[in-house]
Amino acid sequence: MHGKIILRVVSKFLIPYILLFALYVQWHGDFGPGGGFQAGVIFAAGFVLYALIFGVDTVRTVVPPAATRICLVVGVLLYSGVGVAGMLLGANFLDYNVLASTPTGGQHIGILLVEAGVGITVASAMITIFCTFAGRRRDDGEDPVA
Amino acid sequence: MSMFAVATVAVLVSMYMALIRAIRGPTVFDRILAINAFGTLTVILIAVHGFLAGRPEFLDLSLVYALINFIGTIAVTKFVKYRGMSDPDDEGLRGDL
Amino acid sequence: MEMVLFVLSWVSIIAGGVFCIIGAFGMLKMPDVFTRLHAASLIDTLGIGLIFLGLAFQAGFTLVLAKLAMVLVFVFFTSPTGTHALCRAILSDGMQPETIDGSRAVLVDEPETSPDEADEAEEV
Amino acid sequence: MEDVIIISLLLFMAIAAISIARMHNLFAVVMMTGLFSLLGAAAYVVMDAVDVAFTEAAVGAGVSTVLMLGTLALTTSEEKPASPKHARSAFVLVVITGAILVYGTLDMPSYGDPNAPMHHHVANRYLEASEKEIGLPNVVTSVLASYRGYDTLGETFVIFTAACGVLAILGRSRRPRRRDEAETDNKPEVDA
Repeated sequence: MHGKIILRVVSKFLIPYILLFALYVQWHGDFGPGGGFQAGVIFAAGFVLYALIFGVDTVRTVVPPAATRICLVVGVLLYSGVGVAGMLLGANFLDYNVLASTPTGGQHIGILLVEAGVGITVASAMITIFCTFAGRRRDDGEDPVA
Repeated sequence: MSMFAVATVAVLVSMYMALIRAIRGPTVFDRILAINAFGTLTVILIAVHGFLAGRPEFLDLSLVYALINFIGTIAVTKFVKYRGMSDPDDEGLRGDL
Repeated sequence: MEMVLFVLSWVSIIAGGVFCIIGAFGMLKMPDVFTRLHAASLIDTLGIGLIFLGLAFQAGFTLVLAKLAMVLVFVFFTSPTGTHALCRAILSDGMQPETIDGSRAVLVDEPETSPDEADEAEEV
Repeated sequence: MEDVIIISLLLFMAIAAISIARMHNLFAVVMMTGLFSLLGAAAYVVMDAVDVAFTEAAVGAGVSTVLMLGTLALTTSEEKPASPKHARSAFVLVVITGAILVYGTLDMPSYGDPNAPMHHHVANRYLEASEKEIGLPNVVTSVLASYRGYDTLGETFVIFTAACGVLAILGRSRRPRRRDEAETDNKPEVDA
Protein backbone atom coordinates (compact mmCIF):
# COMPACT_ATOMS: atom_id res chain seq x y z
CA MET A 1 0.00 0.00 0.00
CA HIS A 2 3.00 2.31 0.23
CA GLY A 3 3.21 5.18 -2.24
CA LYS A 4 -0.40 5.39 -3.29
CA ILE A 5 -1.38 6.65 0.13
CA ILE A 6 -0.78 10.36 -0.54
CA LEU A 7 -3.21 10.78 -3.39
CA ARG A 8 -5.83 8.66 -1.67
CA VAL A 9 -5.71 10.59 1.57
CA VAL A 10 -5.68 14.00 -0.09
CA SER A 11 -8.51 13.20 -2.46
CA LYS A 12 -10.62 11.63 0.29
CA PHE A 13 -10.08 14.77 2.28
CA LEU A 14 -10.95 17.07 -0.64
CA ILE A 15 -13.92 15.38 -2.31
CA PRO A 16 -16.53 16.29 0.36
CA TYR A 17 -15.50 19.92 0.12
CA ILE A 18 -15.69 19.84 -3.67
CA LEU A 19 -19.25 18.54 -3.48
CA LEU A 20 -20.10 21.12 -0.81
CA PHE A 21 -18.67 23.86 -2.99
CA ALA A 22 -20.80 22.60 -5.88
CA LEU A 23 -23.91 22.90 -3.72
CA TYR A 24 -22.83 26.42 -2.70
CA VAL A 25 -22.49 27.39 -6.36
CA GLN A 26 -25.89 25.83 -7.07
CA TRP A 27 -27.87 27.65 -4.39
CA HIS A 28 -25.84 30.85 -4.34
CA GLY A 29 -26.31 31.39 -8.08
CA ASP A 30 -29.14 33.84 -7.39
CA PHE A 31 -26.80 36.22 -5.61
CA GLY A 32 -23.35 35.71 -7.08
CA PRO A 33 -21.73 34.06 -10.06
CA GLY A 34 -22.82 30.48 -10.64
CA GLY A 35 -25.94 28.47 -11.22
CA GLY A 36 -27.13 25.04 -12.13
CA PHE A 37 -24.85 24.44 -15.07
CA GLN A 38 -21.59 25.30 -13.31
CA ALA A 39 -22.66 23.52 -10.13
CA GLY A 40 -23.49 20.35 -12.05
CA VAL A 41 -20.08 20.33 -13.69
CA ILE A 42 -18.24 20.89 -10.40
CA PHE A 43 -20.32 18.17 -8.72
CA ALA A 44 -19.42 15.79 -11.53
CA ALA A 45 -15.77 16.86 -11.25
CA GLY A 46 -15.76 15.50 -7.69
CA PHE A 47 -16.85 12.10 -8.96
CA VAL A 48 -14.36 12.28 -11.82
CA LEU A 49 -11.56 12.83 -9.30
CA TYR A 50 -12.82 9.87 -7.31
CA ALA A 51 -12.90 7.73 -10.45
CA LEU A 52 -9.40 8.76 -11.44
CA ILE A 53 -7.92 7.69 -8.14
CA PHE A 54 -10.08 4.77 -7.02
CA GLY A 55 -11.14 3.44 -10.43
CA VAL A 56 -14.34 3.72 -12.44
CA ASP A 57 -15.72 0.49 -11.02
CA THR A 58 -15.62 1.92 -7.49
CA VAL A 59 -17.57 4.97 -8.63
CA ARG A 60 -20.06 2.66 -10.27
CA THR A 61 -20.73 1.03 -6.91
CA VAL A 62 -21.25 4.46 -5.32
CA VAL A 63 -23.39 5.78 -8.18
CA PRO A 64 -24.88 2.83 -10.05
CA PRO A 65 -25.54 3.27 -13.78
CA ALA A 66 -29.27 3.16 -13.22
CA ALA A 67 -29.08 6.03 -10.72
CA THR A 68 -27.38 8.44 -13.14
CA ARG A 69 -29.77 7.50 -15.91
CA ILE A 70 -32.78 8.14 -13.69
CA CYS A 71 -31.31 11.45 -12.47
CA LEU A 72 -30.70 12.46 -16.08
CA VAL A 73 -34.41 12.15 -16.78
CA VAL A 74 -35.50 13.57 -13.43
CA GLY A 75 -33.62 16.83 -14.05
CA VAL A 76 -35.21 17.42 -17.45
CA LEU A 77 -38.64 16.46 -16.13
CA LEU A 78 -38.24 18.80 -13.15
CA TYR A 79 -37.52 21.72 -15.49
CA SER A 80 -40.41 20.92 -17.82
CA GLY A 81 -42.63 20.11 -14.84
CA VAL A 82 -42.19 23.62 -13.47
CA GLY A 83 -43.30 24.93 -16.85
CA VAL A 84 -46.33 22.65 -16.95
CA ALA A 85 -47.21 23.56 -13.36
CA GLY A 86 -47.40 27.18 -14.45
CA MET A 87 -49.73 26.15 -17.28
CA LEU A 88 -51.96 24.17 -14.92
CA LEU A 89 -52.25 27.21 -12.65
CA GLY A 90 -53.53 29.25 -15.56
CA ALA A 91 -50.48 31.06 -16.90
CA ASN A 92 -48.14 30.50 -19.86
CA PHE A 93 -45.59 27.71 -20.09
CA LEU A 94 -42.58 28.57 -17.86
CA ASP A 95 -44.33 31.56 -16.31
CA TYR A 96 -43.34 31.40 -12.65
CA ASN A 97 -45.44 34.31 -11.36
CA VAL A 98 -48.35 32.08 -10.43
CA LEU A 99 -46.35 29.52 -8.44
CA ALA A 100 -46.68 31.46 -5.18
CA SER A 101 -48.96 34.13 -3.75
CA THR A 102 -46.74 37.02 -4.90
CA PRO A 103 -45.15 37.24 -8.37
CA THR A 104 -41.59 37.67 -7.00
CA GLY A 105 -42.10 34.77 -4.60
CA GLY A 106 -43.25 32.63 -7.51
CA GLN A 107 -40.27 33.70 -9.57
CA HIS A 108 -37.97 32.78 -6.71
CA ILE A 109 -39.41 29.27 -6.37
CA GLY A 110 -39.49 28.78 -10.13
CA ILE A 111 -35.87 29.81 -10.65
CA LEU A 112 -34.69 27.66 -7.74
CA LEU A 113 -36.45 24.57 -9.11
CA VAL A 114 -35.36 25.21 -12.67
CA GLU A 115 -31.73 25.64 -11.63
CA ALA A 116 -31.98 22.45 -9.60
CA GLY A 117 -33.25 20.64 -12.71
CA VAL A 118 -30.37 21.96 -14.80
CA GLY A 119 -27.85 21.02 -12.11
CA ILE A 120 -29.16 17.46 -11.75
CA THR A 121 -29.18 16.90 -15.50
CA VAL A 122 -25.71 18.32 -16.09
CA ALA A 123 -24.14 16.45 -13.17
CA SER A 124 -25.61 13.09 -14.13
CA ALA A 125 -24.86 13.65 -17.83
CA MET A 126 -21.20 14.41 -17.10
CA ILE A 127 -20.83 11.41 -14.78
CA THR A 128 -22.53 9.16 -17.34
CA ILE A 129 -20.38 10.36 -20.21
CA PHE A 130 -17.15 10.11 -18.23
CA CYS A 131 -17.86 6.64 -16.91
CA THR A 132 -18.93 5.41 -20.34
CA PHE A 133 -15.70 6.67 -21.92
CA ALA A 134 -13.33 5.70 -19.14
CA GLY A 135 -14.97 2.38 -18.34
CA ARG A 136 -14.33 1.13 -21.82
CA ARG A 137 -11.17 -0.51 -22.98
CA ARG A 138 -9.36 0.18 -26.19
CA ASP A 139 -10.64 -2.18 -28.87
CA ASP A 140 -7.56 -2.64 -31.03
CA GLY A 141 -4.79 -2.91 -28.46
CA GLU A 142 -4.20 -5.68 -26.01
CA ASP A 143 -5.38 -5.42 -22.49
CA PRO A 144 -2.46 -3.76 -20.70
CA VAL A 145 -1.21 -6.20 -18.06
CA ALA A 146 -3.97 -8.60 -17.17
CA MET B 1 1.33 52.35 -9.77
CA SER B 2 -0.42 50.31 -7.18
CA MET B 3 0.90 47.11 -5.66
CA PHE B 4 -1.74 45.13 -7.52
CA ALA B 5 -0.47 46.42 -10.84
CA VAL B 6 3.05 45.32 -9.93
CA ALA B 7 1.79 41.86 -9.03
CA THR B 8 -0.21 41.68 -12.29
CA VAL B 9 2.86 42.49 -14.36
CA ALA B 10 4.93 39.90 -12.49
CA VAL B 11 2.25 37.25 -13.04
CA LEU B 12 1.90 38.09 -16.73
CA VAL B 13 5.66 37.82 -17.27
CA SER B 14 5.70 34.46 -15.46
CA MET B 15 2.72 33.30 -17.54
CA TYR B 16 4.64 34.08 -20.70
CA MET B 17 7.61 31.98 -19.59
CA ALA B 18 5.36 29.09 -18.54
CA LEU B 19 3.60 29.24 -21.92
CA ILE B 20 6.90 29.02 -23.75
CA ARG B 21 7.86 25.97 -21.71
CA ALA B 22 4.46 24.38 -22.43
CA ILE B 23 4.94 24.89 -26.16
CA ARG B 24 8.59 23.87 -26.28
CA GLY B 25 8.17 20.58 -24.44
CA PRO B 26 10.35 18.58 -25.02
CA THR B 27 8.82 15.71 -23.03
CA VAL B 28 5.15 15.41 -22.23
CA PHE B 29 5.94 15.88 -18.54
CA ASP B 30 7.38 19.33 -19.20
CA ARG B 31 4.07 20.32 -20.73
CA ILE B 32 2.05 18.99 -17.81
CA LEU B 33 4.34 20.80 -15.43
CA ALA B 34 4.12 24.07 -17.34
CA ILE B 35 0.35 23.89 -17.66
CA ASN B 36 -0.01 23.16 -13.96
CA ALA B 37 2.11 26.21 -13.13
CA PHE B 38 0.13 28.23 -15.68
CA GLY B 39 -3.10 27.30 -13.90
CA THR B 40 -1.71 28.47 -10.58
CA LEU B 41 -0.64 31.74 -12.19
CA THR B 42 -4.15 32.18 -13.57
CA VAL B 43 -5.55 31.72 -10.07
CA ILE B 44 -3.25 34.50 -8.85
CA LEU B 45 -4.13 36.71 -11.82
CA ILE B 46 -7.87 36.44 -11.15
CA ALA B 47 -7.46 37.20 -7.45
CA VAL B 48 -5.18 40.17 -8.11
CA HIS B 49 -7.46 41.48 -10.87
CA GLY B 50 -10.38 41.40 -8.45
CA PHE B 51 -8.49 43.71 -6.10
CA LEU B 52 -7.22 45.84 -8.97
CA ALA B 53 -10.76 46.43 -10.23
CA GLY B 54 -11.98 47.08 -6.68
CA ARG B 55 -14.38 44.14 -6.56
CA PRO B 56 -12.69 41.25 -4.80
CA GLU B 57 -15.91 39.24 -4.32
CA PHE B 58 -15.32 36.99 -7.28
CA LEU B 59 -12.75 34.79 -5.60
CA ASP B 60 -15.09 31.79 -6.08
CA LEU B 61 -13.65 31.66 -9.56
CA SER B 62 -10.13 31.26 -8.23
CA LEU B 63 -11.33 28.27 -6.25
CA VAL B 64 -12.88 26.70 -9.35
CA TYR B 65 -9.65 27.26 -11.26
CA ALA B 66 -7.56 25.66 -8.54
CA LEU B 67 -9.93 22.69 -8.44
CA ILE B 68 -9.99 22.24 -12.20
CA ASN B 69 -6.24 22.56 -12.35
CA PHE B 70 -5.77 19.77 -9.82
CA ILE B 71 -8.21 17.41 -11.50
CA GLY B 72 -6.68 18.13 -14.89
CA THR B 73 -3.17 17.39 -13.63
CA ILE B 74 -4.25 14.12 -12.05
CA ALA B 75 -6.17 13.07 -15.17
CA VAL B 76 -3.32 13.87 -17.53
CA THR B 77 -0.76 12.15 -15.30
CA LYS B 78 -2.88 9.05 -15.03
CA PHE B 79 -3.43 9.04 -18.78
CA VAL B 80 0.28 9.34 -19.54
CA LYS B 81 1.19 6.63 -17.08
CA TYR B 82 -1.41 4.05 -18.04
CA ARG B 83 -2.64 5.08 -21.50
CA GLY B 84 -6.19 5.00 -20.22
CA MET B 85 -8.36 5.76 -17.29
CA SER B 86 -10.18 2.53 -16.78
CA ASP B 87 -7.86 0.55 -14.54
CA PRO B 88 -9.00 0.23 -10.97
CA ASP B 89 -6.14 -0.05 -8.53
CA ASP B 90 -7.54 -2.38 -5.94
CA GLU B 91 -5.10 -5.11 -6.70
CA GLY B 92 -1.38 -4.77 -7.10
CA LEU B 93 0.07 -1.38 -7.90
CA ARG B 94 -1.70 -0.71 -11.16
CA GLY B 95 -3.52 2.59 -11.19
CA ASP B 96 -1.19 3.93 -8.56
CA LEU B 97 -0.03 7.43 -9.23
CA MET C 1 -1.80 50.42 11.88
CA GLU C 2 -2.97 51.25 8.39
CA MET C 3 0.58 52.12 7.46
CA VAL C 4 1.95 48.86 8.87
CA LEU C 5 -0.58 46.81 6.92
CA PHE C 6 0.16 48.78 3.79
CA VAL C 7 3.91 48.19 4.06
CA LEU C 8 3.39 44.52 4.91
CA SER C 9 1.20 43.93 1.88
CA TRP C 10 3.63 45.77 -0.39
CA VAL C 11 6.50 43.64 0.87
CA SER C 12 4.52 40.37 0.57
CA ILE C 13 3.23 41.11 -2.90
CA ILE C 14 6.60 42.19 -4.24
CA ALA C 15 8.26 39.12 -2.72
CA GLY C 16 5.52 36.86 -4.12
CA GLY C 17 5.87 38.41 -7.57
CA VAL C 18 9.62 37.95 -7.47
CA PHE C 19 9.20 34.29 -6.50
CA CYS C 20 6.72 33.80 -9.37
CA ILE C 21 9.20 35.21 -11.85
CA ILE C 22 12.10 33.19 -10.40
CA GLY C 23 10.01 30.01 -10.57
CA ALA C 24 8.90 30.63 -14.14
CA PHE C 25 12.41 31.58 -15.21
CA GLY C 26 13.78 28.41 -13.64
CA MET C 27 11.09 26.40 -15.40
CA LEU C 28 12.24 27.90 -18.68
CA LYS C 29 16.00 27.57 -18.20
CA MET C 30 16.65 24.51 -16.02
CA PRO C 31 18.26 21.54 -17.80
CA ASP C 32 15.98 18.57 -17.02
CA VAL C 33 12.46 17.74 -15.89
CA PHE C 34 13.26 17.22 -12.21
CA THR C 35 14.95 20.58 -11.79
CA ARG C 36 12.12 22.25 -13.67
CA LEU C 37 9.66 20.54 -11.33
CA HIS C 38 11.61 22.00 -8.44
CA ALA C 39 11.49 25.50 -9.94
CA ALA C 40 7.78 25.26 -10.74
CA SER C 41 6.94 24.29 -7.17
CA LEU C 42 8.21 27.73 -6.15
CA ILE C 43 5.18 29.31 -7.87
CA ASP C 44 2.74 26.93 -6.20
CA THR C 45 4.07 27.55 -2.71
CA LEU C 46 5.89 30.82 -2.09
CA GLY C 47 4.53 32.67 -5.12
CA ILE C 48 0.83 32.18 -4.51
CA GLY C 49 1.29 32.11 -0.73
CA LEU C 50 3.01 35.47 -0.45
CA ILE C 51 0.78 37.21 -3.00
CA PHE C 52 -2.37 35.96 -1.27
CA LEU C 53 -0.91 37.01 2.09
CA GLY C 54 -0.43 40.49 0.70
CA LEU C 55 -4.00 40.53 -0.64
CA ALA C 56 -5.26 39.31 2.73
CA PHE C 57 -3.63 42.30 4.45
CA GLN C 58 -5.62 44.53 2.07
CA ALA C 59 -8.89 42.64 2.45
CA GLY C 60 -9.41 43.10 6.19
CA PHE C 61 -11.74 40.85 8.18
CA THR C 62 -14.38 40.18 5.52
CA LEU C 63 -15.74 37.27 3.51
CA VAL C 64 -12.98 37.98 1.01
CA LEU C 65 -10.40 37.01 3.61
CA ALA C 66 -12.18 33.70 4.19
CA LYS C 67 -12.25 33.00 0.46
CA LEU C 68 -8.57 33.84 0.10
CA ALA C 69 -7.79 31.46 2.94
CA MET C 70 -9.90 28.74 1.30
CA VAL C 71 -8.10 29.05 -2.04
CA LEU C 72 -4.75 29.04 -0.25
CA VAL C 73 -5.59 25.94 1.78
CA PHE C 74 -6.83 24.19 -1.36
CA VAL C 75 -3.66 25.00 -3.30
CA PHE C 76 -1.56 24.11 -0.23
CA PHE C 77 -2.93 20.57 -0.36
CA THR C 78 -3.41 19.96 -4.07
CA SER C 79 -0.24 21.41 -5.53
CA PRO C 80 2.27 19.16 -3.72
CA THR C 81 -0.02 16.21 -4.38
CA GLY C 82 -0.10 16.95 -8.09
CA THR C 83 3.67 17.39 -8.17
CA HIS C 84 4.09 14.11 -6.30
CA ALA C 85 1.87 12.25 -8.79
CA LEU C 86 3.69 13.82 -11.71
CA CYS C 87 7.09 12.96 -10.27
CA ARG C 88 6.14 9.32 -9.76
CA ALA C 89 4.86 9.20 -13.34
CA ILE C 90 8.18 10.60 -14.59
CA LEU C 91 10.19 8.09 -12.53
CA SER C 92 8.09 5.16 -13.69
CA ASP C 93 8.64 6.33 -17.25
CA GLY C 94 12.31 5.54 -16.73
CA MET C 95 13.78 9.03 -16.58
CA GLN C 96 16.49 9.54 -13.99
CA PRO C 97 17.65 12.75 -12.36
CA GLU C 98 21.11 13.84 -13.43
CA THR C 99 23.64 13.55 -10.65
CA ILE C 100 27.05 15.14 -10.39
CA ASP C 101 29.07 11.91 -10.28
CA GLY C 102 26.84 10.17 -12.80
CA SER C 103 25.44 7.67 -10.31
CA ARG C 104 21.79 6.70 -10.55
CA ALA C 105 19.36 7.90 -7.97
CA VAL C 106 18.16 5.18 -5.59
CA LEU C 107 14.39 4.84 -5.58
CA VAL C 108 13.16 3.16 -2.48
CA ASP C 109 9.65 2.01 -3.17
CA GLU C 110 9.19 2.26 -6.90
CA PRO C 111 7.52 -0.91 -8.24
CA GLU C 112 9.18 -2.85 -11.01
CA THR C 113 7.75 -1.85 -14.35
CA SER C 114 6.85 -4.78 -16.52
CA PRO C 115 8.38 -4.80 -20.03
CA ASP C 116 5.18 -4.17 -22.01
CA GLU C 117 4.29 -1.30 -19.76
CA ALA C 118 7.65 0.30 -20.50
CA ASP C 119 7.02 -0.17 -24.21
CA GLU C 120 3.74 1.63 -23.98
CA ALA C 121 5.25 4.48 -22.06
CA GLU C 122 7.73 5.12 -24.82
CA GLU C 123 5.00 5.79 -27.34
CA VAL C 124 3.91 8.92 -25.55
CA MET D 1 -4.03 48.36 -16.65
CA GLU D 2 -7.08 46.39 -17.79
CA ASP D 3 -5.99 46.94 -21.37
CA VAL D 4 -2.53 45.57 -20.62
CA ILE D 5 -4.06 42.41 -19.11
CA ILE D 6 -6.52 41.91 -21.96
CA ILE D 7 -3.92 42.45 -24.66
CA SER D 8 -1.43 40.09 -23.02
CA LEU D 9 -4.10 37.42 -22.54
CA LEU D 10 -5.18 37.70 -26.18
CA LEU D 11 -1.53 37.53 -27.24
CA PHE D 12 -1.01 34.37 -25.17
CA MET D 13 -4.17 32.91 -26.72
CA ALA D 14 -2.82 33.60 -30.20
CA ILE D 15 0.53 31.99 -29.34
CA ALA D 16 -1.22 28.95 -27.87
CA ALA D 17 -3.52 28.63 -30.92
CA ILE D 18 -0.64 28.79 -33.39
CA SER D 19 1.31 26.21 -31.44
CA ILE D 20 -1.75 23.93 -31.34
CA ALA D 21 -1.98 24.11 -35.12
CA ARG D 22 1.68 23.11 -35.47
CA MET D 23 1.58 20.14 -33.09
CA HIS D 24 1.18 16.53 -34.20
CA ASN D 25 0.86 14.77 -30.87
CA LEU D 26 -2.86 14.89 -30.13
CA PHE D 27 -2.21 14.45 -26.43
CA ALA D 28 -0.21 17.67 -26.35
CA VAL D 29 -2.96 19.31 -28.40
CA VAL D 30 -5.57 18.36 -25.77
CA MET D 31 -3.43 19.87 -23.03
CA MET D 32 -2.83 23.07 -24.97
CA THR D 33 -6.56 23.32 -25.66
CA GLY D 34 -7.14 23.19 -21.92
CA LEU D 35 -4.63 25.99 -21.49
CA PHE D 36 -6.37 27.98 -24.22
CA SER D 37 -9.71 27.63 -22.39
CA LEU D 38 -8.06 28.72 -19.16
CA LEU D 39 -6.79 31.86 -20.90
CA GLY D 40 -10.20 32.51 -22.43
CA ALA D 41 -11.84 32.21 -19.03
CA ALA D 42 -9.32 34.65 -17.56
CA ALA D 43 -10.12 37.10 -20.34
CA TYR D 44 -13.85 36.79 -19.55
CA VAL D 45 -13.12 37.63 -15.92
CA VAL D 46 -11.25 40.75 -16.95
CA MET D 47 -14.22 41.73 -19.16
CA ASP D 48 -16.54 41.29 -16.13
CA ALA D 49 -18.46 38.34 -17.59
CA VAL D 50 -18.06 36.32 -14.40
CA ASP D 51 -20.79 33.74 -15.05
CA VAL D 52 -19.42 32.96 -18.51
CA ALA D 53 -15.92 32.68 -17.08
CA PHE D 54 -17.22 30.25 -14.49
CA THR D 55 -18.72 28.02 -17.18
CA GLU D 56 -15.70 28.27 -19.43
CA ALA D 57 -13.34 27.31 -16.62
CA ALA D 58 -15.42 24.40 -15.39
CA VAL D 59 -16.48 23.01 -18.77
CA GLY D 60 -13.85 24.15 -21.25
CA ALA D 61 -10.72 23.72 -19.17
CA GLY D 62 -11.87 20.96 -16.84
CA VAL D 63 -14.40 18.42 -17.93
CA SER D 64 -13.87 18.66 -21.68
CA THR D 65 -10.13 18.07 -21.24
CA VAL D 66 -10.86 14.96 -19.20
CA LEU D 67 -13.43 13.75 -21.74
CA MET D 68 -11.05 14.32 -24.64
CA LEU D 69 -8.40 12.33 -22.80
CA GLY D 70 -10.97 9.56 -22.42
CA THR D 71 -11.51 9.68 -26.18
CA LEU D 72 -7.78 9.53 -26.85
CA ALA D 73 -7.53 6.51 -24.57
CA LEU D 74 -10.01 4.75 -26.88
CA THR D 75 -8.44 5.84 -30.17
CA THR D 76 -4.94 7.02 -31.00
CA SER D 77 -2.88 9.93 -29.77
CA GLU D 78 -0.84 10.61 -32.91
CA GLU D 79 -2.13 12.67 -35.80
CA LYS D 80 -1.96 11.07 -39.24
CA PRO D 81 0.53 12.97 -41.43
CA ALA D 82 -1.25 15.28 -43.84
CA SER D 83 -0.38 14.96 -47.51
CA PRO D 84 1.74 17.95 -48.57
CA LYS D 85 0.11 17.93 -52.02
CA HIS D 86 -2.70 20.32 -51.18
CA ALA D 87 -0.82 22.42 -48.65
CA ARG D 88 -0.54 25.52 -50.82
CA SER D 89 -4.15 25.57 -52.06
CA ALA D 90 -5.38 24.91 -48.53
CA PHE D 91 -3.36 27.86 -47.27
CA VAL D 92 -4.83 30.15 -49.94
CA LEU D 93 -8.35 28.98 -49.03
CA VAL D 94 -7.75 29.62 -45.33
CA VAL D 95 -6.35 33.09 -45.99
CA ILE D 96 -9.35 34.01 -48.15
CA THR D 97 -11.83 32.72 -45.56
CA GLY D 98 -9.98 34.60 -42.84
CA ALA D 99 -10.01 37.80 -44.89
CA ILE D 100 -13.77 37.50 -45.41
CA LEU D 101 -14.32 36.96 -41.68
CA VAL D 102 -12.15 39.97 -40.78
CA TYR D 103 -14.07 42.04 -43.36
CA GLY D 104 -17.28 40.95 -41.66
CA THR D 105 -16.08 42.19 -38.27
CA LEU D 106 -15.54 45.69 -39.69
CA ASP D 107 -19.29 46.30 -39.46
CA MET D 108 -19.45 45.28 -35.83
CA PRO D 109 -19.47 47.91 -33.10
CA SER D 110 -16.09 48.41 -31.47
CA TYR D 111 -15.21 46.83 -28.13
CA GLY D 112 -17.08 48.46 -25.26
CA ASP D 113 -19.03 50.86 -27.49
CA PRO D 114 -21.98 52.21 -25.46
CA ASN D 115 -23.97 52.89 -28.65
CA ALA D 116 -23.89 49.27 -29.80
CA PRO D 117 -27.34 47.90 -30.73
CA MET D 118 -26.93 45.24 -28.05
CA HIS D 119 -27.20 47.88 -25.35
CA HIS D 120 -30.38 49.41 -26.76
CA HIS D 121 -32.54 46.40 -27.55
CA VAL D 122 -33.86 44.48 -24.54
CA ALA D 123 -30.88 44.67 -22.20
CA ASN D 124 -31.97 47.93 -20.62
CA ARG D 125 -35.42 46.62 -19.89
CA TYR D 126 -34.00 43.54 -18.20
CA LEU D 127 -31.60 45.62 -16.14
CA GLU D 128 -34.31 48.04 -15.03
CA ALA D 129 -37.18 45.65 -14.44
CA SER D 130 -35.36 42.60 -13.10
CA GLU D 131 -35.10 43.94 -9.58
CA LYS D 132 -38.84 44.39 -9.11
CA GLU D 133 -40.14 41.67 -11.43
CA ILE D 134 -37.83 38.84 -10.38
CA GLY D 135 -36.26 40.14 -7.20
CA LEU D 136 -32.81 38.56 -7.62
CA PRO D 137 -29.56 40.47 -7.28
CA ASN D 138 -27.85 38.51 -10.08
CA VAL D 139 -29.45 39.67 -13.33
CA VAL D 140 -27.65 36.96 -15.29
CA THR D 141 -29.53 34.29 -13.37
CA SER D 142 -32.87 36.03 -13.80
CA VAL D 143 -32.34 36.40 -17.55
CA LEU D 144 -31.11 32.84 -17.90
CA ALA D 145 -33.74 31.09 -15.84
CA SER D 146 -36.77 33.34 -16.18
CA TYR D 147 -36.77 35.78 -19.10
CA ARG D 148 -35.01 33.30 -21.36
CA GLY D 149 -36.38 30.17 -19.73
CA TYR D 150 -37.19 28.54 -23.05
CA ASP D 151 -33.57 28.78 -24.22
CA THR D 152 -32.26 27.23 -21.04
CA LEU D 153 -34.83 24.45 -21.32
CA GLY D 154 -33.50 23.81 -24.81
CA GLU D 155 -29.92 23.71 -23.53
CA THR D 156 -30.88 21.22 -20.85
CA PHE D 157 -32.43 19.03 -23.51
CA VAL D 158 -29.26 19.31 -25.59
CA ILE D 159 -27.18 17.98 -22.68
CA PHE D 160 -29.73 15.26 -22.07
CA THR D 161 -29.58 14.28 -25.74
CA ALA D 162 -25.77 14.27 -25.69
CA ALA D 163 -25.73 11.87 -22.76
CA CYS D 164 -28.34 9.69 -24.48
CA GLY D 165 -26.24 9.66 -27.66
CA VAL D 166 -23.11 8.61 -25.79
CA LEU D 167 -25.05 5.87 -24.06
CA ALA D 168 -26.54 4.66 -27.32
CA ILE D 169 -23.13 4.45 -29.01
CA LEU D 170 -20.81 3.37 -26.21
CA GLY D 171 -23.13 2.31 -23.44
CA ARG D 172 -22.93 -1.39 -24.02
CA SER D 173 -19.63 -3.20 -24.53
CA ARG D 174 -19.48 -5.07 -27.78
CA ARG D 175 -17.57 -7.82 -26.08
CA PRO D 176 -17.45 -8.65 -22.41
CA ARG D 177 -14.36 -7.57 -20.52
CA ARG D 178 -11.67 -10.15 -20.27
CA ARG D 179 -10.88 -9.61 -16.66
CA ASP D 180 -14.32 -10.26 -15.31
CA GLU D 181 -15.68 -12.54 -17.94
CA ALA D 182 -16.92 -14.96 -15.33
CA GLU D 183 -18.90 -12.24 -13.62
CA THR D 184 -20.38 -10.78 -16.75
CA ASP D 185 -21.83 -14.11 -17.72
CA ASN D 186 -24.13 -13.86 -14.77
CA LYS D 187 -24.97 -10.18 -15.14
CA PRO D 188 -26.16 -9.08 -18.56
CA GLU D 189 -25.72 -5.35 -17.75
CA VAL D 190 -22.03 -4.53 -18.17
CA ASP D 191 -20.99 -0.93 -17.79
CA ALA D 192 -22.08 2.68 -17.90
